[in-house]
Amino acid sequence: MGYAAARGGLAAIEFAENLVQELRDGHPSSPLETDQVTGRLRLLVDRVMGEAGLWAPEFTAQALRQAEGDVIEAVHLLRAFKSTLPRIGISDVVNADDMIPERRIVPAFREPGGPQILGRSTDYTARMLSTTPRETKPKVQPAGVTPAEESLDVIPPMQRMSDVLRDMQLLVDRRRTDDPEPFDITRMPAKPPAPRSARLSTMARAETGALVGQWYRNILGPDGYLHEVTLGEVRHGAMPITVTHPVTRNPVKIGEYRVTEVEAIEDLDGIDEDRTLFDIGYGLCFGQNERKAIAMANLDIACHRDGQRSELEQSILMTTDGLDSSGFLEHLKLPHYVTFRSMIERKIAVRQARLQTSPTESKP
Amino acid sequence: MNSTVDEIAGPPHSVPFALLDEESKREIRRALLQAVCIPGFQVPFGSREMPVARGWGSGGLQISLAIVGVNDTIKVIDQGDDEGVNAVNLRRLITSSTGIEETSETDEATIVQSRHRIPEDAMASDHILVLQVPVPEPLRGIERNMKELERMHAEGDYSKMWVSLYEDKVRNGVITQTTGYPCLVAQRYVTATTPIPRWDIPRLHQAEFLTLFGAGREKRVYAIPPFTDVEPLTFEDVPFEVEASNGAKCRLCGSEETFLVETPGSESRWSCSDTAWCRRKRTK
Amino acid sequence: MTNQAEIALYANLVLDVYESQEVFRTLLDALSQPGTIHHLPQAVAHRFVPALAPLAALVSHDVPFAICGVESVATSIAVERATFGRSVDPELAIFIAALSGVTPEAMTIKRGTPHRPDGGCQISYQISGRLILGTTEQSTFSIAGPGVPTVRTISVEWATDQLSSLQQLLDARSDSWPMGFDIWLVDDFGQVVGIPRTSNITGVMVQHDEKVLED
Amino acid sequence: MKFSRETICEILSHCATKELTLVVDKLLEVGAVKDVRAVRSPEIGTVQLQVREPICQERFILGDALVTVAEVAVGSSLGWAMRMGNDPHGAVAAAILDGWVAQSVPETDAPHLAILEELLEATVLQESAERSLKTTQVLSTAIEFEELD
Repeated sequence: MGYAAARGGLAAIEFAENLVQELRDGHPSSPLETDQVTGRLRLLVDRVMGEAGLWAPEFTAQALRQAEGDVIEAVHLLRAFKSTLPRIGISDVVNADDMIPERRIVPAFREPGGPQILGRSTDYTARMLSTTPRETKPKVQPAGVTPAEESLDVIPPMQRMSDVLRDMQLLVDRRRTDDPEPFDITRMPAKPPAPRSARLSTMARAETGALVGQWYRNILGPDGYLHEVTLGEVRHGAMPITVTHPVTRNPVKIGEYRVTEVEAIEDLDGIDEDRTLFDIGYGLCFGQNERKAIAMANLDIACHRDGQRSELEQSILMTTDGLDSSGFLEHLKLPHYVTFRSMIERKIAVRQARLQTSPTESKP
Repeated sequence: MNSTVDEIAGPPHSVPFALLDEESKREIRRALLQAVCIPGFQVPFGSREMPVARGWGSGGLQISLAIVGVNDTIKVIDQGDDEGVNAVNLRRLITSSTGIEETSETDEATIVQSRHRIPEDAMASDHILVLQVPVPEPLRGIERNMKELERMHAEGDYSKMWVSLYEDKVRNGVITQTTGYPCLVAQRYVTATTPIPRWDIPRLHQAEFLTLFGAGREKRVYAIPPFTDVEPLTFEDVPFEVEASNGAKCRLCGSEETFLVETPGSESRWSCSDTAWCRRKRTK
Repeated sequence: MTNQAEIALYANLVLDVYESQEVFRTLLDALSQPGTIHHLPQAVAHRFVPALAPLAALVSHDVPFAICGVESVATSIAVERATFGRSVDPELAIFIAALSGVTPEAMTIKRGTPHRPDGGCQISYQISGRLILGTTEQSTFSIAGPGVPTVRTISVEWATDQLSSLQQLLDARSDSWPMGFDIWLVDDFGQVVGIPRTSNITGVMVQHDEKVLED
Repeated sequence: MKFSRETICEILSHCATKELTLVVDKLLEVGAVKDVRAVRSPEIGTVQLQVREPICQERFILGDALVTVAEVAVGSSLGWAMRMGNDPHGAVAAAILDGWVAQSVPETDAPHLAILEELLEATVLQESAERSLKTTQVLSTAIEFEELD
């Protein structure tokens, strides 16, 4: 096949790639192992998995290493990899209550049903930069506790705040019985008006910063479509993955993934709303990522209350995906010779048109 | 002799032909088949993430990968140039994942993927042109609300567009729309013509080849079948104008009849945007 | 799966990635150039009724399809297994195979909505005969519209008893443009002619056997 | 066998790939598990995760999980397994065990069955020890409020 001799484009690309590889993989420090990334940069891995919409800790570590720690780039690598994979199946539906909690905070009540558990959290740790060169702490058991075999501790049951408010007859009852099929944003683009399941999926894999930004823009920016909420539940824990065994047709648990879950209690104060009741927004995302889950829960209820009046839903659905926004932003780096030439041509055309109509006015 | 787990497990995971898994390809193909039957209508599809970023031709790439077969030959251009860095990158992705032939000659290609240009050479019914689309919605400049945009297309209500063109003409003396000029396709849908220059617009009208448009980030595909009317929106007394060249010639091949791009500051500053065409003209 | 024949049909309907691509391109070419004849890959056309090829190549997980005609239940099960699609009533299907002249009620076929005309059905219509380019002594019709330079003609040989059901489909196809449904005529030799909803069918279908139209 | 097929699957999901394949290779080597062939080569893919949320009782799709699935025939039985992550060896080994226990053969082959049971029991023990440690750690961070009078 006819092909003109390369004029340097390909060579330049390949050298640029090599440069990345050499400076990254050829760095004199010892190579970064996968389990170091998953074990020591847990929250980073969690965040990337969430924004990729794919629970895959080892591949995520690999992606982060390849992307030199660039979160969006790592998300891109994972999602592009996912595009090459078949969908093997659909999990059995898991209820939010099936979570085995590792952390649970209820800001709304001092003593909610069940304990308040700080879990793995730096919320109340002084943000003092540790200036010792390296952390090499051995594993320590919590004081006064021996995890002996006879330790039969189980996490006590926790009544979720939505149920508590429902029992107190203080909650709008929005429970549905028709069980609609959930919207799959990876198979069909969501656009307003979209079912709530599309909004929840969109926010679950939104870019964390974009979601927090969206939230804060509505608190302090020009939009103002949301209220500050009171948090009912902030939970983090493990959810089971159960699928159907194709031979026996019975459910089989094949593993777990971790999630952060938030219930955001909203004080209804609209003129068409029942002021005697609360409503609740819901947030759930992969891994431990509380900022994202809280923003999601608050935006969920804000969008419901807004009921298509503003363009909040369009903002959530169309502008929070990290790969969409950064891809489009970065495309500005591509050549635009053709479009720019056409723009210059029109500038000159407008100038000439002006000269024809009022020759004195438009002298440069 | 019994085998081991390793033997039964077989070779490790490898990337499929043309990158995308079969289900994704079928979904894109279904969208394309609808698109050719509703010329100019933007068909939503579940755009997949590609090894290139959204906004970098991921929509065009998904179309090329969904339609490509082992007997195809691909040409990829960016700004008319086969050697543009983004063209090189997209082309090597397609060839390395399929093993198909590549070419810079339009007549040797069966699929031409392009950003911002239609090759100068004539294409026929055995060519498919795949255009990368950054913004598929021609009405976005005049209406931001997506529900309203959908209504306007559904009802064929393009009055707002006409008003905007009229105001433009009155204010500026000419219609200032530069590239991606809005066109009415098959007398029904107003359609964004990627940003190809106005120069290329008449070449879409009643063209012999099929054009497929892919917008990856906005998750839309659309099509203009061969022999379909593509009429730039303008007024009876305002003829549609392609980019004026005022007698400029390509400094390399001397052409006056191609779309030229400009090198500022230099003496003879114009050259063909279609580099393969220009090279062939010089070597003839 | 109840017998060997059904299992064999299921296995035959599983297309590899190269076959499904070739079938798709045939179908794409057919719809973008209405009134020209395109050929399904021989390896596929010989394995099962060629009119099933669009379903075998395009249906995937959960895509609703329907099959009209003899042995439609067994065939539907085989297509479901081969493609993971979902066999439904014709009025819910986005792909229909109309075998041996049996067609769904034209009124009920999905045409999409004004907002989403792409929800229209695409029908693979089995021609139990042969498609011929141009005008012949046989039943001939002409096609104009997008994809066609001026006008093209296509003739159908032998399958005259099917033509009234086909005529109904053709008439109903574009009654609510741009909503509507599209048709592939697929003969038993693996030849395909595409008739998108944009095409104007102007010719008279049955020139030489008026009785069929009166049936 | 005192465990059901499903329970075995679940227990094996906690078992490291290395230990699992070691045991299966051993059973294959001595000929306790015979006539094994891949029905479906192990394949990496995704499983869609659906969650029912508590406010509206609506289902939504949280994302996907990366899994490896394998199907093997062991004699006349079909064995299946799905493992988290990219784990073709683990999936094949678990599928072989799933197919093997589906046959009646292991019941009459106590010595070899014991090898599998040993693996399962060790895995259960280790898993529950880890779980218990974790619970203890988690509960140590529970906030104890003084009783208010």
